[in-house]
Amino acid sequence: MTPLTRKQMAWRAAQDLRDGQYVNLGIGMPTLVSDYLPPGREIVLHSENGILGMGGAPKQGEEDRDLINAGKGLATLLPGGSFFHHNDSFLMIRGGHIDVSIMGAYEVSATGDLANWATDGDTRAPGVGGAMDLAAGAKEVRVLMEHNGKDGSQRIRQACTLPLTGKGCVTRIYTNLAVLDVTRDGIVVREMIEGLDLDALQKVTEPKLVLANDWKRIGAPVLS
Amino acid sequence: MTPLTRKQMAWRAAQDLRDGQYVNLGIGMPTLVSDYLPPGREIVLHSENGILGMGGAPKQGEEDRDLINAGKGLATLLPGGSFFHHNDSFLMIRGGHIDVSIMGAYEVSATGDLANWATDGDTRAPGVGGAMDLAAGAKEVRVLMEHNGKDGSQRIRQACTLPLTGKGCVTRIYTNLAVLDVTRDGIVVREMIEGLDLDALQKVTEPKLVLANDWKRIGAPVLS
Amino acid sequence: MINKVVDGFAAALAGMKDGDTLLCGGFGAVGEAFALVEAVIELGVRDLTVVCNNAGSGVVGVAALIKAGKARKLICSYPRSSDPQVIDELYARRAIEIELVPQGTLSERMRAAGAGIGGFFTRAGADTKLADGKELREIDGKLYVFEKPLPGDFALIKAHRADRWGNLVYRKSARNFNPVMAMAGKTTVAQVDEIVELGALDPDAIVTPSIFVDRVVRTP
Amino acid sequence: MINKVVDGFAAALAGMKDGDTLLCGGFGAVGEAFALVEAVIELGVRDLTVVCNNAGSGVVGVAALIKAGKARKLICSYPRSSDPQVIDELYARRAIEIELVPQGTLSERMRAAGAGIGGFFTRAGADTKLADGKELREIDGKLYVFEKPLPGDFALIKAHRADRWGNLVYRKSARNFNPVMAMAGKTTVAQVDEIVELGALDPDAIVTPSIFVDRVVRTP
Repeated sequence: MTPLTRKQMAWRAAQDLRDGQYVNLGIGMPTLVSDYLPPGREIVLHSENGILGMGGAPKQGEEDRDLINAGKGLATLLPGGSFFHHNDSFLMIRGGHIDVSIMGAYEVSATGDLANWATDGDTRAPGVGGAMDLAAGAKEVRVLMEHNGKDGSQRIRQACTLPLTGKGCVTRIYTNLAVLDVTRDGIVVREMIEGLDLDALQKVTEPKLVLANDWKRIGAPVLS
Repeated sequence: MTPLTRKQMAWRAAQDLRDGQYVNLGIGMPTLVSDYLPPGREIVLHSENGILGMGGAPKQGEEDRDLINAGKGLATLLPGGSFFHHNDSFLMIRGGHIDVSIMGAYEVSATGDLANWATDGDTRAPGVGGAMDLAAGAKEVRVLMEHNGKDGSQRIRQACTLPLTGKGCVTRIYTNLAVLDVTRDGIVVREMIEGLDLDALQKVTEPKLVLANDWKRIGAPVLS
Repeated sequence: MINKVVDGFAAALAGMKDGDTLLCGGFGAVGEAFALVEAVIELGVRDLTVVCNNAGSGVVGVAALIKAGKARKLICSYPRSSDPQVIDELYARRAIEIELVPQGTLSERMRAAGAGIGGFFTRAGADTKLADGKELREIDGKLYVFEKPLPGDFALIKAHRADRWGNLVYRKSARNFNPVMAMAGKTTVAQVDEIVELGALDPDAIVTPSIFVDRVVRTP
Repeated sequence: MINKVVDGFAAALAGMKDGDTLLCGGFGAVGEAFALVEAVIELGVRDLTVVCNNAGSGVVGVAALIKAGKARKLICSYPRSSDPQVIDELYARRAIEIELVPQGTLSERMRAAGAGIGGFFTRAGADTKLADGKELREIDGKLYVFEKPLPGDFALIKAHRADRWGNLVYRKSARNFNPVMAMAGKTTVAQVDEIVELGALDPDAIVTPSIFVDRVVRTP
């Protein structure tokens, strides 16, 4: 049993994005999703700092210091892209215009609560960025995170233990072990990696899991 | 004693506008003010439909159907002018960015209340336009109106009898007889037309008038 | 591939139903999507609520829609534009309900709907009878009135140029209410003069980014 | 004649005083008026409140101002941008107060200040501890938090081009917070790369109309 790599997790999240969707990718692992957008689909990436139609990193020699993504890395713009100010950018987010937000998380609860901005015992200044706006406003919030903490701690929880970003907003979770949906009937397992069964997944997951009738294996390609 | 013409009233209001001010002119008589802006001053006219730096009517052959003023007449744009959407236009108005609003009125009270949108017994659909936003948001609201109604009725009132547009917003009134300031001490007469004295003016004005020590005659030119 | 350009007004207006709220752009006769709005008449939908700064001029566009008896209610700031013959006649016999809203509040209520704002306090009209029955609040010594979002089922707007993603630019004062209505429409349809190649519009000068636009139709 | 172009930073910052609130544009290191913000240090004003999405990167611009001990308080959404060495050090010894605001709320509060809005309800953060002590309201079954306007005594912004009236255009993602801060500053000062002739900027493509700008200063 081999857990997915970060790139494979990003790949898996990318496969669910549909042609024509407007998608915001959070900083950190979600940014990798842009590397695996399925060919043939036009997916419009929104960046909170006032960009629609954001492309990937620039080729050497084509860098523009005035064109960065939300993680402050250099970016590019696709034909059809546009620039606008921060207020319009968050109007898009809060107003329900973003189809899918993919964010990282520390914890997600059985009812879709999201905790991804503050940890216990962090001595640095706290930062929230646009996470609460996205949690409140995106049509769908999907989370991309390791199934468990480095110390083996639970991250899919009955109830979040860390400060909330938003309540009941997460609809789907992509981890290195599984794809899970947050539903009224609880956390439903849609996909698992090769070699994993429900019992093994349940052992590392706090809330009671429900296996979907049509569950399947995640067929992620090898990505270097 | 000759009351000012509409053009002379507009001329008088124009003389108080200072270089660099952002000014909104209401529909009707206030629109005439733009014809008498003192030479040598750059006064930036704001039009509620999304224009700054509006110029006068176009020359024949230079009309553009997409460029109109608030009264729906054809207009022009000065160098330095800009177009923006309605929401930014009223952000400017409400947010205190307009230095001077000059509006017509049915009535102004001794405390600067303004009534200029609804009359008694009008059977047509009521219209308010941007008057309430201007009354609430412009740094200064000045009124340009005939001193009395056609039937001799009072228009500068102790208290307005018609539905209000805004409370305590009017600072100066230009009529065909006088220039009056609304102050904490009441209505102060700053200027009167040739041949008029305070007693005569008081007779056609409901609130008690105060004559300014430095009052003077309105020296309006003949305008055709 | 994203292609929001549709062929003809029937496709542009698909899904409109009785009782819908339509946000119709334009100030006076400028920046109104005349042909698109008139195409609504052919659909046979009724009991519409029409949001429009004026009430149409003459007998075209919004005025034609109202004259055809399709609108139950009009939300506007100034139904007295040039040649308001249609609204005057209907209003005189109380055949249409009018909700009068200060012009800035009308715009701001639509922006709030598009921006996920649950409501806001404005000074405009707080001292007046247009605030009757509304929540008032004194903030820093001044009186404000609480105003609610005004969303539309459809926004029917007019722009100058569009690309297939739905990015829009406008000409001069024909911009007016169109960008804010684009934000507030559940389905936003733009009637445009010209459709250009993707990438032809300057990304720094696009006024309505594509995310606000669902369908684009060319002026016939 | 209107000429908002001033010569040098002393003239650009004239009138700033102890305790003022400064709105500083930029997202990460892009679109920040580095030189203009650093010139504040020389003025000798203190106890400033600095509003800025991040807390500066490295030791330039806003980071330099904070490092110099001029700021009593920082209002921001994400003081953890690349290289947040200055804010981390000050925060560790509690030498600066931080008010953390969701990014969209930060922007919307400034817009409200510029727009004459007395306050608004947003869903962002309503379910979280950032809403502690704030007014909550359920609207259409969802929880909203009431947020107040955030005006600045000065807005210190960065633009690409300006004319002598103060019209501004920006380059790409360097636009970010600058236009909304321009609206919210009592005195708005724009540091620009280039000053062009009046009329040279396309009136349909001006992003910040001149009315929001008080002074323009060229990047040295």
